[in-house]
Amino acid sequence: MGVRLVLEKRPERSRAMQVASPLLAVALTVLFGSILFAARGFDPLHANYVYFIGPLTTLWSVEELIVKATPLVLIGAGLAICFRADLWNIGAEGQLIAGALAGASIPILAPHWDSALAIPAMLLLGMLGGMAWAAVPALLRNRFGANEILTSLMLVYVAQYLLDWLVRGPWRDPQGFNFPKSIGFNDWHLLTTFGDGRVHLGAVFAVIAVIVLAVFMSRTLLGFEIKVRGEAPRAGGFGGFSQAGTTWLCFGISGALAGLAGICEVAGPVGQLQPTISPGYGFTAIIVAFLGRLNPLGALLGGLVLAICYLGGEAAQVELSISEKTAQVFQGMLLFFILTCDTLIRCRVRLEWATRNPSRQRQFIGLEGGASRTADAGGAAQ
Amino acid sequence: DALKVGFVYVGPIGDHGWTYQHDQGRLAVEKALGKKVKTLYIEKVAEGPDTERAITRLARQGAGLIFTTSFGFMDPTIKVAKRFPKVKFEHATGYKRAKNVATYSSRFYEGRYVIGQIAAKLSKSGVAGYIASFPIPEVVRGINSFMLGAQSINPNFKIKTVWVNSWFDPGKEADAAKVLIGQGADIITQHTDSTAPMQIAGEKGALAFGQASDMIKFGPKTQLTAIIDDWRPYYVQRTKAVLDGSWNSTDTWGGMDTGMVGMAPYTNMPVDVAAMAKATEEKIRSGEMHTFAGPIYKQDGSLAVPKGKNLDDGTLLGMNWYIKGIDDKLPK
Amino acid sequence: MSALEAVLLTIITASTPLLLAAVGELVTERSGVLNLGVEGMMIMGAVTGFAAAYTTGSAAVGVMAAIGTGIAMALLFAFLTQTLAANQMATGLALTLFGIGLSGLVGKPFTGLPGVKLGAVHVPGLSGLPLVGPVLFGQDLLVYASVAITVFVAWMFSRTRLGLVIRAVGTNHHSAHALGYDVAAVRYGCIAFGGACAGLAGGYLSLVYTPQWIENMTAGRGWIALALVVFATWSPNRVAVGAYLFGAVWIMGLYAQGIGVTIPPQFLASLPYLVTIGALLAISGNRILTKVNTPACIGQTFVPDR
Amino acid sequence: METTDGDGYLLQAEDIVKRFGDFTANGSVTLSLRAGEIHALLGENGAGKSTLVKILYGALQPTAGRLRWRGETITVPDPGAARQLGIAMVFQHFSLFDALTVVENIALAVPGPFDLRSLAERVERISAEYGLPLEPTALVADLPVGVRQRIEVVRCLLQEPRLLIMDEPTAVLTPQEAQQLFVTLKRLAEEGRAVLYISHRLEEVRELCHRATILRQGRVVAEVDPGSETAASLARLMVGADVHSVNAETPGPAGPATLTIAGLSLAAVKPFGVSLRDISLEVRSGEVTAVAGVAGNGQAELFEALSGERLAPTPQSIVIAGQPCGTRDITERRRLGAAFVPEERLGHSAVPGFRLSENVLLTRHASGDDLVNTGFINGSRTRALAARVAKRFDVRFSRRDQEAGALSGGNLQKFVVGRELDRNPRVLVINQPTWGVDAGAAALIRQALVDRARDGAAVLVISQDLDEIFQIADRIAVISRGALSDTFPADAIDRERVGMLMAGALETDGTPQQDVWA
Ligand SMILES: Nc1ncnc2c1ncn2[C@@H]1O[C@H](COP(=O)(O)OP(=O)(O)OP(=O)(O)O)[C@@H](O)[C@H]1O
Ligand SMILES: Nc1ncnc2c1ncn2[C@@H]1O[C@H](COP(=O)(O)OP(=O)(O)OP(=O)(O)O)[C@@H](O)[C@H]1O
Ligand SMILES: [Mg+2]
Ligand SMILES: [Mg+2]
Repeated sequence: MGVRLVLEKRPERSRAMQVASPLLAVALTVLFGSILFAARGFDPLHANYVYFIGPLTTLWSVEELIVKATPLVLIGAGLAICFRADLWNIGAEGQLIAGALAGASIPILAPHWDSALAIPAMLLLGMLGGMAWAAVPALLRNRFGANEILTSLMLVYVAQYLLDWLVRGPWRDPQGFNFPKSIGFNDWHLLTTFGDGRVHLGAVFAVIAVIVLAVFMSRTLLGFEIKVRGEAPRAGGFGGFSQAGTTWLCFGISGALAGLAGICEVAGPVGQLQPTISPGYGFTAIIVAFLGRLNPLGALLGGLVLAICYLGGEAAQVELSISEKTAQVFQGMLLFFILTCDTLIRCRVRLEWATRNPSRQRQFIGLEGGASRTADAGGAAQ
Repeated sequence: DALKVGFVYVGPIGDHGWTYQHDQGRLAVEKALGKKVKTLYIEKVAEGPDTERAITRLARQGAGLIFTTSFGFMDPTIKVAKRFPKVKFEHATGYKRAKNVATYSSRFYEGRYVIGQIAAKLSKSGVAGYIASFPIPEVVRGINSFMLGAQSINPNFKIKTVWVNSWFDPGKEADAAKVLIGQGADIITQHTDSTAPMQIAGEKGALAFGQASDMIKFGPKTQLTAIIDDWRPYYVQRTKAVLDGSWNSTDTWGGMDTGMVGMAPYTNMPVDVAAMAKATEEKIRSGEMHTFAGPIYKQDGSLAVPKGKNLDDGTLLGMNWYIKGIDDKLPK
Repeated sequence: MSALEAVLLTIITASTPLLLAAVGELVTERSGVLNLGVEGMMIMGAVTGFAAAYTTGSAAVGVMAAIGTGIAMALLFAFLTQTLAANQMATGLALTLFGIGLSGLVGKPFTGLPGVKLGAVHVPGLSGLPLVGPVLFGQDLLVYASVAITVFVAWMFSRTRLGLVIRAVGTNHHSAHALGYDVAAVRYGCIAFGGACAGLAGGYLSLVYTPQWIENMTAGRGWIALALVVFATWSPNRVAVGAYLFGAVWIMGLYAQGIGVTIPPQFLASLPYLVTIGALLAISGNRILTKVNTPACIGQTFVPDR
Repeated sequence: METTDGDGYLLQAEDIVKRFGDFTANGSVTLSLRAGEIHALLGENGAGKSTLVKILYGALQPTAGRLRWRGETITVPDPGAARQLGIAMVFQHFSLFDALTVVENIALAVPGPFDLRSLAERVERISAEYGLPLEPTALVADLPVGVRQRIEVVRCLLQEPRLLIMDEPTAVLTPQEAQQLFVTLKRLAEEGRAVLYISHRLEEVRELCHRATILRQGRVVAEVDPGSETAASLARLMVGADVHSVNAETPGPAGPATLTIAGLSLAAVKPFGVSLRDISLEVRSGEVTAVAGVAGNGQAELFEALSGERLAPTPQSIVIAGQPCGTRDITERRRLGAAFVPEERLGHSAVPGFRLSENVLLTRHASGDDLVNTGFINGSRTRALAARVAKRFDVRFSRRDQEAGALSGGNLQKFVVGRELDRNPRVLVINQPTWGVDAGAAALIRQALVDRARDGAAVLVISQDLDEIFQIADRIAVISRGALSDTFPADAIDRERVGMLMAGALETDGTPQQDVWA
């Protein structure tokens, strides 16, 4: 009668599917995207070109792609590690802001400190700021067992209001006619850029972070510890690894990278503090981490794919007048397809043509006693 | 061929407030200049790392004139302008200019004086509720202007202010309106963009003033008038200037006299009140009257401007104090 | 209208969407499923509720549409997590992102239009009473619905076989499966119920709270609803208490300003979130409260042997 | 006895085949049950017994084959349908809900209107009638294992089943509790109900069962009258060969106590855990010391305290090789030469999704094998070590360096035991060494434990399997409700006494307690 989907656990994860599943997910997204475009009256080929290929065709857009991908990759790589440990830090946006605030304290409070140490100090403070913000959910989890998803998320709002208060209050540019922004950073407080575009030092950090984390996760005992925690926490304790320790470590790493992304944004493309400094990078990076299959190297690719989605979305707005919301829908869809395809790694999926069981019709032989009295109640609650 | 005119919006076009009004300006340009122009726009551009790219994208698409319509776009506009010296830029509400960057803003506070008078005339409780966004000079100026208008009718008039810390958060604006009405205000005015307070006021039987655009649809029995940001004349004029080569970098702070600040029809009020409001509006437009004419005392009693003088533009731009008669403290 | 009455009325409106979404999520979580997509389901409920009411002119149709959309979104989640055994956390997050994006797309033509408001229902004779009248007997239908749903859920868990089965599935899916209960089916049902409630909560925003459609109008309420469930340690009665407390904190920030308290507005605005964190701490630290109702299987995927 | 159609059989399973992926758990099994008989289903671990009965109960669907109920062909789509037919089942791994009360647990399996109050009355009546008293409003989590078993049985009785399936019901019972169960089962058979009984305890099968069907690797190899067989002949039928016996020759004089527990008390941390109460024990080198006890009496807690997964309040309460280390963590204890093997293989002693070489790292990263160098993992060394362990302990797998989760239970257990024995530890603590492991592998593991002791290590075996304990232990102590009895030499105590101690029916020194349940 009906067709139904049946999952069968594989004895081992399929290695082929580990590679194939993200590709399949992207392919499915493009396919569904095309349908969406066609439904709204656009030539799907052209729309897909504008969306996915266009951003790769000029030097400028490639540079912008890198600028856009930089924070996504930095944060995504850190989140990948957290998620690997089964720790759900979804407050990277707040950690980004905290990092930006901590790092920006130097150019704002000591604008005249022109030294080769200024930038390193800012970067360091940025990482510490992000770390500190991430340490709160880690502490609350270790100490009180509070759910880190919710605490880290609530702290995003708090960070946003803190930033808002600072740029409208104490850190407001005194010459800025009371407008909500800090002073513009001096040249010596801005990150080096490459060429005449906006690609900045942060891109280098992102690549370094990805490589270091990839080695860290695959080659070191600490990385091993993190993976064990995610796979089998009890085994981690048996191995002698401390749960609380891993929590600190993972939140520390992801917080530091989010903070680094934050300070790189304000000391890079933004150049000052203002009420909004990130268009939700901390949240988008969650998709990046998943798209990269929770692998730091994957996050690099994931970040680029999402950056393309963004830039493509913007280009589509100008060239085709397609709403900017489309990009967001694409992201959600992409994540759905990734999760769907990930099932293929753990399970075989079969379609089963279910033939109905005769006994489903409850044609039971007359039984005396308790069973027949209440012929349908056993399954009634199902 | 046609001049491409680009617009960078901070919100969605459909916000029915700030961005909506700017887009009306864009449509007016298309209508007035027809085939001579082609407009491009990007909406919901976040103030931050994305701004510069969005502006650049329009410049690279060949726009000859670009309006960047939010204060937060200021520095990116200056940066992009440096890279595209041939393109003309117009930045709204900012203060940084360059050879190819002009600035423009409008004196919304003039309208606030008028509605202050109306409020004082119509309020039975003598208390107006003021839903404010952020304690920045523009908003503080509006509150003071409103109060000056009200005091010109009723020296004992009171306002209660609630800061919602957002330009656009309908839920919170609605809550704020309810709270203010609950605390005795029977007229609501807002310096936020959503139509929620208008709806709430209507429900609760209070009166309200629209903001940024005519909100009569949301309060046919509620709206007294609305202060309208009207960018159409300015946008058409500046586009024409680029077309005929007369464009140069200017700083425009236009009030009622330039048509940048308009008042929606006076509704839901007795004719004498409407007549009074019209008269005031006319006086401000003609320059016969300045809304910040001395003597004006600060909240602490010190004299801000003596009789016979008007408050200068510099002080207005940086205004961070309340006038006497406002009981609340300005949050710092 | 007295000041107290005004405050109470405001608190009730602010709390109702939280209560609706939280009580739905509570049922979902009791069955052992953590759906982080509440915000996404809510916002989709808001937009379709508005759109349907605007197009048809009937708020009732809007309410139906909001519920339907919430269910549809929830079923998408259920399909991924139950049928395809995808990770629940990630799927929930995806649902939220997707919902926020899609709602913007769907709602585009409806921004800036005046909506249809679901009117208040006055209980004849009673709504005229001072204070209690308007507060208890002059509310809109959805306020009553939220209370009714909460009472129903509490009753279901304590008195019915269905409630028992849901709890059983949530505490031990292996045993439930061994006894012949269709774990996936029970969870599909609970997820759908959660979706219906979240959709309704969204509809409340766009049909009652501020009858218009605005992007992101849920403004994080879905997440607060999630926190409320933890805060309430999965007890429907405590969810109600939590929702009203939270609504009170939310409103008090504004109210304090109106009576002349000057605290930086940013601080007041972040207060609800800080309070949430505090509440989570207070509850998580209390092992006795958490022990009894915590669905032991929460968040775990279950693929039965066949 | 009532009449039944179809050759007088109540239930017939014909040519049942069940495949999991490409693995065949049941290859054409045929089994017939008569009303009024107690029928044993025998076979070594993994023979397919549970799989078969789950099919009869509708919890699994057969790949092929037919079921007849009183001669009529039927399908059993789900356990609800089985219950309506009159089939009830007690699962090998309980199907109870910790957070629910006794009566709620029962209500979930009993059809009819939902009325907990009247059901509670029925529960009280029926349970008393069969000598299995239950307090309906108690929370299952708070009950000892024996009582939980009762709940399962009473839940079945309330369904008034025609056929009762019991999958290893006595594995977690004391000998005395088991005897009580047999009385109940015999009574049920006399009432004309059929019982399908799975057990590894061949003596009890001989005593209780009328017939026995023997499975080997998913196929029926014999159907016998157990009363006329010996335990050895039954075992031979099950395994297909003679089972090696463990050689545990009497040791030489025992060495000093290398592991000492002194006055260890620990409050339960988990909501439904057991508290340890003033436990003292000496484990001497050269000997195997066993802690017997019914599961859930504090074994897991004792193991965690010994391994250092949970720290004791004072250093002195656990002394390893002369070093007080009650407050040292597991890694430090390993460095002192101690090794540990917990009960649960998947997720505790091994990470299912990790390869064997990675699993080697789990416990060996700090044991001086140079697997880790300044924080970096030496991949070739871990792989070599994994291969060595696999070779020494005859671990069989289908792919090199397979994921642990893909190994069969017995092979994985050989691997995790081997991983620790490979270090030649001075102290070895092992919890349920052969739980769910087939006879061959069990013999190998037990022998390895004895050999390690004879080589001078102090070996502590925590086990609920009395056969195993009497096979390998030199000394025996019994844990009950978190308290440990005195230690007895293995030849100075018999099963009966151990059983009484397990039930908590004796004071720890072996004298009967006044009021057992007071
Ligand atoms: N869901 C499953 N997927 C794959 N293999 C399975 C599954 N269930 C059981 N098996 C395998 O089928 C075989 C038979 O298992 P079963 O549980 O029936 O054994 P058993 O005879 O009951 O053993 P024991 O005495 O240990 O209880 C085992 O090898 C087991 O690993
Ligand atoms: N719900 C019940 N139904 C039937 N018998 C029960 C029930 N609860 C307890 N008993 C009987 O009482 C005995 C003691 O149970 P209980 O768990 O209360 O012990 P306890 O109070 O923890 O012991 P102690 O306090 O001495 O450590 C059980 O072994 C069981 O035989
Ligand atoms: Mg079995
Ligand atoms: Mg007791």
